[in-house]
Amino acid sequence: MKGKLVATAIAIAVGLFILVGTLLPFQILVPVRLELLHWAVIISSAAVLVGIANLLNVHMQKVRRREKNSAYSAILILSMSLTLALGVLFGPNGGWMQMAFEGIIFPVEAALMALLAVTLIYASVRLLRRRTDIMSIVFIATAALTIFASISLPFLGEIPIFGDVIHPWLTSTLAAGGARGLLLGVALGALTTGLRALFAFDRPFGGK
Amino acid sequence: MSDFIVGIVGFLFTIMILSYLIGDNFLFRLAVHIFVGASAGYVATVAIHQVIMPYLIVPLIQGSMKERTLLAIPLILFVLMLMKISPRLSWMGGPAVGYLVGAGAAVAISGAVLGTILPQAGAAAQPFDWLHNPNPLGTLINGAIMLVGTVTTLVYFQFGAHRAEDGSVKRNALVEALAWVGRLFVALTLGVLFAGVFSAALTALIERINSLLALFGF
Amino acid sequence: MADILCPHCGMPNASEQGVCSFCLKPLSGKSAEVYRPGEAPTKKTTAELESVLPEWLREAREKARLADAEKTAQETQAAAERPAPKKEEPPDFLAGLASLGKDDQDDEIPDWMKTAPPVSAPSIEKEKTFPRRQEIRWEGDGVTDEVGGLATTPAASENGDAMLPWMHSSEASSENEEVADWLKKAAAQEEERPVSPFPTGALQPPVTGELTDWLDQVSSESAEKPAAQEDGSLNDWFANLPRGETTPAAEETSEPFDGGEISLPNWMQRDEPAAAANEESPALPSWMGTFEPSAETKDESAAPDWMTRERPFAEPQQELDLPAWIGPFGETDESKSEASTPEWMPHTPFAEKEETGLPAWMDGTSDAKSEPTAPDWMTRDVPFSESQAKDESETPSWMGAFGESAAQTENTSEAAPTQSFELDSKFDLPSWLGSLESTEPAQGSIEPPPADWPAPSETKAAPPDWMDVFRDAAPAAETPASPEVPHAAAFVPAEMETPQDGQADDLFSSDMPDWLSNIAPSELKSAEAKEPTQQNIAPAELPSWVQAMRPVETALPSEPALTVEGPLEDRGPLAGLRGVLPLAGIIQPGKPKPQSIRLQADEAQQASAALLEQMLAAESEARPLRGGGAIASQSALRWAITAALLVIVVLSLATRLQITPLPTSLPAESASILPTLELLPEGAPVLMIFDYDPALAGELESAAVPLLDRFLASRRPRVTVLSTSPTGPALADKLFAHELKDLAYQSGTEYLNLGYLPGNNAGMLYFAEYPRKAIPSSAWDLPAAQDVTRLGDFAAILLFTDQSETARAWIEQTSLQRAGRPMIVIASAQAAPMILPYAQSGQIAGLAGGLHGGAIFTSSAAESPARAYWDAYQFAALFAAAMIVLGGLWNFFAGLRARRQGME
Amino acid sequence: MNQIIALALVLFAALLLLALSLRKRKSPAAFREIAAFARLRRAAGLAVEDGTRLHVSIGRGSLLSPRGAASLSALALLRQVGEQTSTSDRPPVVTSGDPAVAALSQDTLQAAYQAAGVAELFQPNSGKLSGLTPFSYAASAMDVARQEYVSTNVLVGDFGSEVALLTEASEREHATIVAAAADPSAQAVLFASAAEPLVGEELFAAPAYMGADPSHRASLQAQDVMRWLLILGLLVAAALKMAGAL
Repeated sequence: MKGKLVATAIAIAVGLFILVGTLLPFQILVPVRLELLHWAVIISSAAVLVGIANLLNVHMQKVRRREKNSAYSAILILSMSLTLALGVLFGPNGGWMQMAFEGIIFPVEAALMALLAVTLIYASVRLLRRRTDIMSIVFIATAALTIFASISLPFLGEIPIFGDVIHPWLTSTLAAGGARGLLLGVALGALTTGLRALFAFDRPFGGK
Repeated sequence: MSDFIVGIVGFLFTIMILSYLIGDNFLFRLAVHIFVGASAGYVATVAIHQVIMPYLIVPLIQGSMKERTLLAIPLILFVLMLMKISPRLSWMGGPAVGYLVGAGAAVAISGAVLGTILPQAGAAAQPFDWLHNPNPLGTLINGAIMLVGTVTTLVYFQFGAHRAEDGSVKRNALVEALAWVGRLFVALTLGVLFAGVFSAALTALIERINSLLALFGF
Repeated sequence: MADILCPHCGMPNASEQGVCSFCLKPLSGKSAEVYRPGEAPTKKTTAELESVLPEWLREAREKARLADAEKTAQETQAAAERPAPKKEEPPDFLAGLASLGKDDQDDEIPDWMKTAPPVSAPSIEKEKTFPRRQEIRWEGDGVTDEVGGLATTPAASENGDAMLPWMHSSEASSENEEVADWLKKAAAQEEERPVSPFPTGALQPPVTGELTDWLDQVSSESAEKPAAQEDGSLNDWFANLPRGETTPAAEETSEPFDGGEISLPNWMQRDEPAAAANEESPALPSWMGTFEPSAETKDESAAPDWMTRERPFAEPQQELDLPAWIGPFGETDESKSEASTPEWMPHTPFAEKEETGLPAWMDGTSDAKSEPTAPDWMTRDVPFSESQAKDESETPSWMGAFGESAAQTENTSEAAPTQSFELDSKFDLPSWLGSLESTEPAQGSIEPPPADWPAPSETKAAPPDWMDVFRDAAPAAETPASPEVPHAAAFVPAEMETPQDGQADDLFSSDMPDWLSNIAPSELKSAEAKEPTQQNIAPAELPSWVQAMRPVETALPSEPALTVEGPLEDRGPLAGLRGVLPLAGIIQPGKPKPQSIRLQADEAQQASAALLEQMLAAESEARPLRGGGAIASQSALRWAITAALLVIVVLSLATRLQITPLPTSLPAESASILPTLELLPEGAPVLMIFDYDPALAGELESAAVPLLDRFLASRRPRVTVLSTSPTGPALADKLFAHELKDLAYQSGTEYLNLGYLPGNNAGMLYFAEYPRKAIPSSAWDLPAAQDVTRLGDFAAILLFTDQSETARAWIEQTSLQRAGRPMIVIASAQAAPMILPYAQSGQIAGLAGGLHGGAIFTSSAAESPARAYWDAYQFAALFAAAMIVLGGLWNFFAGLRARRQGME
Repeated sequence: MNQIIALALVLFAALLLLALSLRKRKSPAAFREIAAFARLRRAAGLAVEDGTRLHVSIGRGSLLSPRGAASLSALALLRQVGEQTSTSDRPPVVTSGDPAVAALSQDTLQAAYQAAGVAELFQPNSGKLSGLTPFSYAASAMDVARQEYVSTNVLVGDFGSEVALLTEASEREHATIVAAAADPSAQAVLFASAAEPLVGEELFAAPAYMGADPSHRASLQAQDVMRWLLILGLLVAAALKMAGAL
């Protein structure tokens, strides 16, 4: 319980220091704020190690319990250990890490993104089966129009009016207005959420 | 030679991942698990070599007395955070996590106000500066449309409502009317964004297939 | 907005949806209902659960069916005078119940009614019965009979106003001629009926706890349960039983039941010859013999009260939103001639059970008499009673009342359904079976007077509202009997929730309907009424749920099967059953306390009970496979899209198709990019931030390469690279090593990769303030960045990002420290629209987004990724747009059609 | 100048939040109905009733970025959902893509279990880091979504377009999806692929809709007040700009 109180006190103190350092236009506060943030970076690097341990623990447990698909977990542990060992030994710029990056990480991530091309078409095709409200209809119409207006036809190039009038107007006027509204709304939400955490109304580190 | 090996490995992993289009299968799962492990190892390596070493270890060893003293606090918090590895000692990590939450809250607040609210509010008014605009009418009309979009989108998210006599929760008529317009702007914006995401995904697909074909000399 | 659950896949859907978002089936479908809290349970066709039965249970059911087939043939012979059984699977009396569920126009009544005496039943019998019954005092002063009250209600009804409402509803059916035939036959059999050797004191309330008490004793020989405890507990509840005459014979006959030799209820002694004989005997239930008295009452109250139980339920149903299975009762209540069993009756598990004759477990208990090891479902009672305290703590609030009364009476508390629920949960049964079992007590409990609860447990209970009907209608002395009426009725639908034999086993073990306890004594007194079916019916063949459906009057002389050994219960709840109370002998009859059978459950409790019952019922439902057809079509659609997309892209790339011209018009936000970069001094230090994931590298590279090709070639700036993404630095190296290798940038002198900048926004800000501190590295002293000490020293900042948030952070955090240096953003198409406002507000000098953004900087002659991808992209995008429009329209109309169908 | 205005805004919001949190109301404030939250409440209840699992994925938003606000909101939601489903036969499993957030998810779950009085049921590994890069996180979380008995996937927090992988996996498993993201592109993807998507700032309203904590409700009210102030500010700024006074 005391641990929670200490954590809460630290959270409030650090948050206020950094916030005041950001919002008050006093140069003297800048280094303090930066130092506090610098410490936060160091702590979050420890969190990476904790995360690695957690990942290892979760999959080790699967292997130990011989859970369903635990073979995959064993493979994950193997690949992680190997990459980590090579990385620690040769550094992230070492040849082995370059190979791991260009041979595994890059192609897999790119291929996962490529999957979305099909997934998104499928999702948009089925959207009106799920919901047929005005928002969905406008959404689908806009998405199709934006894609269509952005393409060039063989030998003809951009589609007249669509390419040079509708598409820019759609993206830089209509969508920009809504996008700004979304950004402002999210910012308001972030502001109140941050304040809740700052006043320890929310204590994700436990307690309450 | 290593490029060739990397190309072959990349080719295999690409095929394994794209096999998900047919259906969930063991090749996909295998590739994903190897990838998750490799990326975790890679990120951990980067964290060790480019954060922990230069930010903590090296200054502690080579830094001045002042630097070392200053690093005592993050060092303690660093160690406390590491306690979270053990479920038994996890509670000791509270202060470190609390520090991150406090810093995160401050960053979120300042980011929201300084990074979005103020700049975007200013940007919303920009088009109305017709005096310094070559095409004042067009800019004013577009600015007005954007302002309407921004305002109605904000209204759309209005949460507060009043409870009617029949127990239903309603917003007042004006808010509802504005919200209806805002809903159209939100849908329209999301539609444009969706097209953008699809465009990115399609480019990624083309790039992947191109890399596969390149291996066969196409 | 309220959600509705898809009847096919059980997934929640918005209420206005007509079609399930998941399985695309109409949401209003009636099939494959899965109960969820808040939904009223409806008719269940439990046959569908056959597939999910464990093998042993399926076999047992199969065997039972075969046995039943033979039995039915014999029955039809034996009961020759009776009308031929209906075509429905259930045996005649159940079929009769079922037939009542039909439209009231066809004046069908159950077989047992058809075989009841006509309106003009022998008046002698009537006089024999009524006066005697009216003597009976429920409140326990002297000779008491719970059914007395019930039996007198017709008398009361003679003067009109006192006639119970439910009595009206069944007059029509009672006038059926066939009833008389049946009774004549029943009367013919009476002589053979023996006098029960059972003492009054041997009576036990037919509830789990009680029934299991002696089972406990059965197992106690192995478990060594102190008999004294048994006695005590039995005496306790017995004290609450209606008092009846005690005959010396009773004590005598009770002796054999002391000690080890415990005779199981006759319906469990199937391995014995007698039992075997019973099996052979026609399935005309013994309780049909009781129709004589029922016939007597018929001319006033005509229909047996179980048919009229709807009335008490109909009202709570309207007020309390009782589960739908009560609906039929409520409905039948409204039209008199509708005194019918709800239509679900033929489909209930009981119908199935009737087919099987005896549940599977009975085979297992065949030797239960000779050895104390009882089947699982019995032995559970031991841990069950032990775990009572715990169980009580887990008893739902709505059961609190019962919990309390249970505390008062030890053995009755053992009968509390909650505990039997707990008990069930203790056993490692198949999940569906476990859940089924667990439903049982709840089912019992949801009924205003739970069928499987003993009268003693209800001693201090306040009556639910619906009982007022009786309070108003019947004289005080008779009131105790009246509320009994719903008990069995409640029991039926409660049982109905159990679609499996395995489940029925527990019902058997625990749910002896307590209406029996209130009506039995009077049946003793009408000895002749016990005669009719003694040879035809093996009580062992009467599952408890069937007993539950027995009409109160008809139950009186129901059970006895003379061919079965063991003492015959001659009064009390089990009157007519033979050898069901092995502990009878060790119990001394005591003066029964006056007991009220009022149920201590208010509306809220009943509503909670109904809710729980529905929740448990949902678990007992076999989950239908989620719309297989829909799933297949979804996969087909995926494959079709995949195939088309791959064909388009592969063909375009393989043929190096370049028939689509590159865009010529430059968007406003991109127009100023090249002019800005061209203004930079040659060899100036430039900061390039690679904040994108490898996933979007293809797009970002195709967008960046054309621009960088031009810019780097013309101004040859010194490039410093960093990234807030751990993989960013590697992506930058890859870009310069492969796509930009023609520019031959020299590492160290022209190109410096500072690597990873941790801390996100904090790191950005730190870097903006103190670049060299933020990324401490000796590389800063290399020619590429030796003259850079602050952010403003960079001539320009190029940000490559796939996230609008990252762009926003860089824009915001570096706005002051940039000192007016231009920032240009090359973004993914997914982030560009969100970054556009910053370009419009002038916070950034230019924005280029996605492949299109790269293509606008590509000269048609140049060999760049943008050019290579351009045609494939155009064709694929065209296909996508067409798919979205056509597919969207198709689904829109298909959705509307499905919704219309759903409404119809 | 900007800093002063920002400070004033933050102070005003802070005081408003405090005042509204401490204010005693006769009846709790009423908020418009949001279908996704009704579905989430129902899904949480059903998960307990039919013994299925709830997969809560709280995104990859680093606490040291503005996206951290989405993670904080997701953690607040996790607290509510965790408390409601902690007694399920199959307790909820939480995945995240940021190590610090993963550590917080464990603390939050533990607190939720304690609040529900079943602290002994808490398993530290039920809050797991599934990957350290966005796509490795999504790919690994897909595996959890595919897991047996996961009836509902709650995807609330900071996601990118990779969230489409999660919705795809959920749909293939016919699991319910309740999703909210801070990133607009992810919102667009979710709008198309989730049955009940949450848009824009609705993500930050999740804790208030899922629980009865006055501070959460107060923050929604404060958000509304700030919203109208902002709208007023936008209109005034536009008017002043037109008048050439700004």
